[in-house]
Amino acid sequence: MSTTRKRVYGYLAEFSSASTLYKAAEQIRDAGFQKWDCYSPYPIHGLDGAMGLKRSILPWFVFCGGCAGLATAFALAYVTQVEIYPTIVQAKPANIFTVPAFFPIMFELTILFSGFATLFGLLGLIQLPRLNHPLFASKQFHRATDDGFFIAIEARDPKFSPQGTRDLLENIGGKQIELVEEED
Amino acid sequence: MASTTDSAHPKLQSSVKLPVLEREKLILSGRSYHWITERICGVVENRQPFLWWLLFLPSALIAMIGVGGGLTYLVSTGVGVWGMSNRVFWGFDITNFVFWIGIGHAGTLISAVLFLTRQNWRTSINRAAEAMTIFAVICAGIFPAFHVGRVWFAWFLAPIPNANAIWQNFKSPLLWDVFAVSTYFTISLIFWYLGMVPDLATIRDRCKPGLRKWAYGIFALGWRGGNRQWSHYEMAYLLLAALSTPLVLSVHSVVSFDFATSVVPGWHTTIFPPYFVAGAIFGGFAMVLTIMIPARFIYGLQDLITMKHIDNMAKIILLTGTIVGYAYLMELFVAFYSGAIYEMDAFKYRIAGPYWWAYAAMMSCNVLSPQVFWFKACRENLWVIMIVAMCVNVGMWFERFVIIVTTLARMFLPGDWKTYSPSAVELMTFVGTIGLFLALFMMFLRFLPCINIAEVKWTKLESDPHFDDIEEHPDPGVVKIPAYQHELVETKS
Amino acid sequence: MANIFPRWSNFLPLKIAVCAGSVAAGVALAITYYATPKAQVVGYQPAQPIPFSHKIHVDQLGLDCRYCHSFVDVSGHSNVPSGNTCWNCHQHVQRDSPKLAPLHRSMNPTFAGYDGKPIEWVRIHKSPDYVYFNHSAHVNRGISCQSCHGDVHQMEVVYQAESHSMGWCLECHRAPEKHLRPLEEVYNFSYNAEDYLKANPQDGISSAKDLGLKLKEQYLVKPKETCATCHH
Amino acid sequence: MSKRILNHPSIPADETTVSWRSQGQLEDSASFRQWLEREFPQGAAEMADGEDVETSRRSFLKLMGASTALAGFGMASCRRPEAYLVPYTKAPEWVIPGKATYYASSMPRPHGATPLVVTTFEGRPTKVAPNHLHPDAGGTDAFAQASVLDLYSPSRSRRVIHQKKVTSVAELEKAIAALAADSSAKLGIVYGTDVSPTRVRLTEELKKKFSAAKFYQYEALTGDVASALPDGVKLAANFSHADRILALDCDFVGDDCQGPTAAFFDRRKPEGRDYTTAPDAASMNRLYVVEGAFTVTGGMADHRLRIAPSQVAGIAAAVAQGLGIAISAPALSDEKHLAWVAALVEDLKENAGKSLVLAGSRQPAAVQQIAVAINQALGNIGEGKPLAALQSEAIGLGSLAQLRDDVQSGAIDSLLLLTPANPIYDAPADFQLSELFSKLKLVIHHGMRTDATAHAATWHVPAAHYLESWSDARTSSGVYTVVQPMILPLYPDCISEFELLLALLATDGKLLFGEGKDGAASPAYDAVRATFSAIGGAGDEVWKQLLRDGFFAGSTYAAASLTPALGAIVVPAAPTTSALEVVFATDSSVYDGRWIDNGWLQEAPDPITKATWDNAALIAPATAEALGITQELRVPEPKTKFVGVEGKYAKVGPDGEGEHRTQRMIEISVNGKSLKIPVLVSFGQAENVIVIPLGYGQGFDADDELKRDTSKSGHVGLVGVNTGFDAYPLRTSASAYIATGATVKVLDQRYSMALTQEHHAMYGRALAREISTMVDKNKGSFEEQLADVPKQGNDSHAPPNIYLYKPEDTKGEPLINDKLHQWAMSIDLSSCTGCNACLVACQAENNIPIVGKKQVAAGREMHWIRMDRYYATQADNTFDAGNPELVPQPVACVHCESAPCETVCPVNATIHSEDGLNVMAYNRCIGTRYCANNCPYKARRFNYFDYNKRNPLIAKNLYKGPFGVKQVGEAPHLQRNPNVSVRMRGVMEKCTYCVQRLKDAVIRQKRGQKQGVLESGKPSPAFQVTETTLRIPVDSVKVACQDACVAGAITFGNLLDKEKSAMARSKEIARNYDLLHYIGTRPRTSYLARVKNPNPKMPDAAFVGKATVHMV
Repeated sequence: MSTTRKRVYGYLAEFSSASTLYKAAEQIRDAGFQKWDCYSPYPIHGLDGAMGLKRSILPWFVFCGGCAGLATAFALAYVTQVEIYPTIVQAKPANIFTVPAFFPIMFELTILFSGFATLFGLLGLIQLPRLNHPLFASKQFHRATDDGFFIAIEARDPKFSPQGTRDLLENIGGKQIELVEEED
Repeated sequence: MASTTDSAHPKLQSSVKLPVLEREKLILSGRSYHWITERICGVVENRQPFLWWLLFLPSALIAMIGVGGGLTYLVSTGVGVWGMSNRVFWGFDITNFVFWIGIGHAGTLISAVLFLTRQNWRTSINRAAEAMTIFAVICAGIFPAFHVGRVWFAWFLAPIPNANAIWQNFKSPLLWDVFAVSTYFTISLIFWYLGMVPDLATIRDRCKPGLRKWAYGIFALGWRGGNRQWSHYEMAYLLLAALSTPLVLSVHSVVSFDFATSVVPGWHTTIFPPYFVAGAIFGGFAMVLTIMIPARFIYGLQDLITMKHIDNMAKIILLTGTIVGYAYLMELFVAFYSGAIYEMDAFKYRIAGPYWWAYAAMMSCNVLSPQVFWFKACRENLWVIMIVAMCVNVGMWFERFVIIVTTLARMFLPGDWKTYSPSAVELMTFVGTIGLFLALFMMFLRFLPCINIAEVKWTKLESDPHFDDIEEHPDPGVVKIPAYQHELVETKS
Repeated sequence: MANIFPRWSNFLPLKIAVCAGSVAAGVALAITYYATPKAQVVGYQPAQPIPFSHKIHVDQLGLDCRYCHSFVDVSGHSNVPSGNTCWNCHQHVQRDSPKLAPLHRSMNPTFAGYDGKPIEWVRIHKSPDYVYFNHSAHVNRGISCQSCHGDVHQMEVVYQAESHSMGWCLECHRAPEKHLRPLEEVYNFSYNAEDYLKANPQDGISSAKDLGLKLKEQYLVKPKETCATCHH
Repeated sequence: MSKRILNHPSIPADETTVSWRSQGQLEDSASFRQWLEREFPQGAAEMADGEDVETSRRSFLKLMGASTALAGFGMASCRRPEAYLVPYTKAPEWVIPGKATYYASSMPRPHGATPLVVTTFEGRPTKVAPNHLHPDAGGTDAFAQASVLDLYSPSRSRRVIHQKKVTSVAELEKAIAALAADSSAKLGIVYGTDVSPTRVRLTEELKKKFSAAKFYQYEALTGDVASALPDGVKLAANFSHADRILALDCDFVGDDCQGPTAAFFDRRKPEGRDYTTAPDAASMNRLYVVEGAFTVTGGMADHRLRIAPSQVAGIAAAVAQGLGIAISAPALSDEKHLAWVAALVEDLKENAGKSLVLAGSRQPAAVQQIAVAINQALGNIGEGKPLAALQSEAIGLGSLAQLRDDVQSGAIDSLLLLTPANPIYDAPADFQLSELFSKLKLVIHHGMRTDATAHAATWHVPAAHYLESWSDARTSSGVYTVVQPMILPLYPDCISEFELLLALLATDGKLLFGEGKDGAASPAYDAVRATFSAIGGAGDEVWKQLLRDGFFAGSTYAAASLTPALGAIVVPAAPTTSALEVVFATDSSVYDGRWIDNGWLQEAPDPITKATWDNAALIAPATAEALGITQELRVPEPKTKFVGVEGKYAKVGPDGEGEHRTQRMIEISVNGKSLKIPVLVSFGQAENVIVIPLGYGQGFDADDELKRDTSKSGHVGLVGVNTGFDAYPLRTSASAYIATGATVKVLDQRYSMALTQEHHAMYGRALAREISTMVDKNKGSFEEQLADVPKQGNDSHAPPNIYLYKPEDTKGEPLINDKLHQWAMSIDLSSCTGCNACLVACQAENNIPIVGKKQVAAGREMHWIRMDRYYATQADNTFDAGNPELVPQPVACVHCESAPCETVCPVNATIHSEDGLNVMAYNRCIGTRYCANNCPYKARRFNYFDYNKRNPLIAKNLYKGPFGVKQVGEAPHLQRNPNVSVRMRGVMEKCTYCVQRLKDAVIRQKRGQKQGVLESGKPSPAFQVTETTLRIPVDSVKVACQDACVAGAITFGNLLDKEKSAMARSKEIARNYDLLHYIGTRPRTSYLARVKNPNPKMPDAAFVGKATVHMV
């Protein structure tokens, strides 16, 4: 494929169903590929294992976000209400004993910051938004969000070879194997 | 996510044959993935039925007049254009706020709580329910935001460092409310939007190039449906569900604190948080039914939103309605048990005082009407369900009216007693928010996938990667169980 | 299907985020700058009908503040001098200075343009009308004019020296010792705590800070921070 | 606005219009511009310097600087426009910019002047307060408090009118000069019934100059007293000597003043005026009241007999007979009345010389005579006795009947009306005064309003307000008091009474008024000074003393002797449903109609009915039912231990509630006339009696709810138009106060009314607590009842109030920590009558807006004090079940230490101060109204509209938002207290304990430090300031409501003064209790239970003082 001027993204192969995709994924995993992915219109259970993916680290992001929220809320409430400008409100204390009154806000900000951590953590992990992608140039790839099941192996993968990879995909049941090129 | 990694430890496992229940079909008629895509995207892509216009245009008009006009008049002239007085300082405003925020709760409940409890039947209704949450919170937010006397100073509520070196009162339930409702709105929006990204990608991929494709493309963020994305995405969705669940409980609890932390007889009661949450779920499900039943017909989604869904929701309404009824009675009991004359009178006047009709409406709509759902025939009759749902909507509105208005109109000192009645502007604004809600919902149906396409596909039996894998599962009754359970299982068998 | 978005659009979100961040910061700065109440704008220095120099009158001639602002220690309001206060001296001193034409118009019946109307001085320090500030409560308790109005004795043309925001007020109400002076020194614009201590040694007091704390103690100064102190 | 003027039937708009209803018109008028120009830039220059300080200092002074802003509430963040500081050119003496100046003056009243201290800011009078130096000092009632608003009233007359056309003063001067030149003029002059020594002196001079002149006095509702007593003789009660008081239809603490009442109230407190002694029932006086409808006096009564006013004569005669006075009268037939009178007579006999019998001024002369006879028989009259008969100098004045005769006989052909009354409107119908006027060649009306009489007169002369004029007056006991102007007349054409009289006396008839040339004083000044030099002696010293103190010490009327002529008493037949009795009463808001254009008074709720902006026919519940007016008989009576009353479930009554309230209209026919008027059911009123307060219905315009005749719309201003119903046409001179034989037709029509209180019972809650000095069969002796006060009602089982969290800061110090001042208040229900004086005083002090009838009906009135009034009857009241007890209870913010409002405010706009105030920062408030919802006392008020910027009196104006008509002109803003923020819409407000006064006092006290340093002779750092230096003197600051209260019912002070302060002492006595103590708010304002002092021998004694004692 070195004859084309365009850079190669990789191979895209279609599979007939979730179960064929699943089995194909196991084989590609076992073949030791790293830069590849399965595409399906819905999340397929167990495919993570079949692809050899680790558990998402997102919960740690969220945990940190939550802690930040809790700390922010506590600091915001305590510092302003007790340290900076204590006001006398219904004979309530202006010291550490007043903290129970801040619990609702501490809770809410914990959730809010966790939510943002989830959103932005996710976008970071899945590297979205990315509006342009070589796969979108594929004529069949649009079915990945409808009823198509695909596997794409990237040319960046050290194990990638133009012919060997194509054969592998054919062997494990891939149909309509397509070479996807990157756009300029 | 199934336990495929368990195969690493074969010694710890053995097989045992258990009777299995057949997995229930949530999608009828064996519809294909493509059919699902076609059907749901069709709602967005096809010309809208006449009925859509018939609903949308009047709703939008009402929203413009009621909310747009009503609020412009309110802000330019003063809160006095509403019916409140120096006795009853809250009326329709906070009644409507609590009503709408309650409606929102069912959406979160369906999407988050049912997700966590693996109630797969939620998939075909959760998107619409979440949209309902968003729109209900928008409608709700209008009231507390604009009921204040000087809305242009509402930013005083935000903890912004300022030259006056003055801060908010973090002990105020109202400030808690500000935080709770804004958090609720934000989290619900994130949840809703994240859930929609794969479906937006579906629509994007079906669109002809052009503005629409471009717009959906932007909002789909370049979603490709790769499993490396799905993997994180599923985790994010789970986390958001886990965050939303306590959040939804907290929001209505905090709303109830507005009342429960006061000294006002009839408000000052510890039962309020659970009572409000149950009421919110109750009212919310009624609203979901009110909207989904007609939508199901209009767009022919009977195979996706099945009688099973409706039956489940009817049962939830029965359950929560009964909880609410229990709360009403407990409230009365506590008041009369207290021996405090102000408490006793507050409830006496609720039942038989100037607003007895509101109390009667609340009781009959909320406690009595759902009792028909004990009967399967009623749960199967869409007309009955629709009527009960409407009753509950009305009843839950009256519940808030009863709590707020009847209490304030007859407080501690008889010298200040005066009844409240809403002004035309107030009524108009309330009707306007109903219009706004419907218009937004219509817009949602028009432009966004009203059912979670990806999740619905996922509930099909053949979506399981092992569905047609006889080798893997020679016998569907055989499951692998961990070794530490062997003993127990063996002794049993 | 082809890519609908060009390749460069992949970096767009990041760029937008950076831009939005900068714009937001800019807006915040702009709001802070432009929406700050003008009562708090330091440096406001309008031209006055008569170019009255505090520097000449206070610093060179040694007039006491209360010669002109005569009610500052008895009233909440510190008055600007009435026309006859100026006229007392200026009917004799610098009588023919063209700068004093507005005073003649107001006070001198023999002046050609006499109309008897008061001089309209341009107001510099203005607290909002919901703020109640009482001068006498401060100057009689050891807070100098200088603390709020700055070095007026050095000003050829008066300008606003301090922000007069609520936060600024609170700073002093929370720590009045930084500004407290012996009562005798309230109107003394060249007051310096160290010099004062040299001239009037106090037991166990060596620094300006200690003097402030001692005065706070002696004068029982406990400034309030609640709303009704200034808003009623 | 112009709409109203176009509706005027006969007179074209603009310059020829006779009244100024609109400020728009006013602002454009040349005279107003002239006034502005004169008063603002030049006023200061016109100041006289030196000699005549008294006159010059009161010239209207330019406001200096804008810190004492007239303008409303602004937004902080607006860009600053260039502002100017405008100093005086020549500083006026005594005026310190930013500080209030106080002058002693007085307000002339028909029953004797009210001594006042007037607060002025840079020359603007803003507030009146009682002159406590004065021997007749008491408080100031609502009328006196509201009088300052009349000065700035937008509907005030300000131009001379001739033949219904506005004309110049020069024209008037010509007319006066012509009159003055003719010494044989057949001139009649009608005065008011107040006594002014200068007026008497000028009258003598007029008599000399005008040989044919005749003099009269007339006010509409001053009663028949004058005809019963010798010419110029007045009765003045001295309540400090009165142990037993019998009021025969006499509202002596209300509108029917019989002498200074402060001493009466002192003796309603068992612990003495300032709570200095142990509670002693014997020190209390005892009040018996015989009356038809509840008055504030009746509410105070220990024993109240409800009876038709026409029947009072019978009771009076029976009392007289019981005391051995020979009098022929029909015997009482009612057993209960007999028993009541018998026990009363015994009590009076036992207290001979220490008792007092007062006859209401509306009672016929015969009853007045009986009262005098009884007082004489008991030895109550004389020096050191409860009653004094005094000879005033105002003698030889004719009555209205004589005026009629003189006009008809041609004895006079010109009339000068100087009376504050409005005779065309308020004279009895049979005088046919407008016809009489047409017989005169000249009628000059002098008044502050272009009322009906102004329209009927040839000339209308705009009168100067009493705060703008020099005069003098006598108080009820005859103390000479001065009336001095605070300000030149706001409008240059306004002329005072004496200036007119002096013009007539002047040889050239020259009318001199206002500020003369070169700041010369008004001729009235010289006239008053001349009068005074005859009374107090010549010389500047006494004169200055008079001006400073406001009165001349030691000057009283001479004693007079009385010989009552007792004829046979004829008691009319008792009224029945077919021949009802109509009683024409003064009104608590408009008196006889003269205050109809005063917004504060119009909006102040009637102390009894709680109606605002309107009058109504008051009818007892049973009578109303018998007449078929209401189907539902509502009784304010606890039916069970727990639940009240009116309706067990506190339902909306048959007339509706709030903005939906409408009253049934009836048509009353009496004296051949009829009147359509709405009905208010009035508890405790005698059966078959209709009471109609007078003074309303003076003019209507197109916005009138009942679409009444608009021809008189010019007779009233924007405040008074469309208010109430005019019952004056029903009166004849023979039945001026009580008419019998009336019939009622119930109409199928309803009229909306605005009541501030619509539920009248306590519903089983011990709110306004009451005990009795008599032994109660359940609660025991007086002492036991006292001890039981804090445990009445729900408080009998209130749990102890324990902090869960202590109000402490991080160092464990208490948060409410001011060691100098801790403010608190107590309100003594034992002397509170519910008269509204505090309410209006508060309105004047704190810039509280009026909101108009519609808003009041909707429950949006802004008064910081809500005057609650509760009725309570005993289920077992066998004497008279229809005669409930009445207990008033003023409720304002009680400044809870544990205030529920504070915690709920999200923006910290309401918090607690270190000195114990619940403070409200208006400029921080965003208006969530949560605080007000959480206030158990409902003491907070929300600005639903921009009441200060949009005129609430124009129909629907508030609802027009930015398109609405702006608030009335400049003038009303001049009344504002510069130390109190004017609130904008959307913010909450409430009682502040007059924090501006507290701050002023505290800051003033701080100046003592400098004094201390100077005295010590040490350098200031060596001077130790102590708490005594900085703490204000005990009880030296008075809040506005406290200051106004004649009854001394409100005490305010510093808790840290401990027993030195009357307030702190009052908190220690047994009958002190916290309102709603049960909910643990720990209020700083506490209440003292009302003590009733019944006579155990009276048949109704067991039912007195029982309003709350049986509540558990």
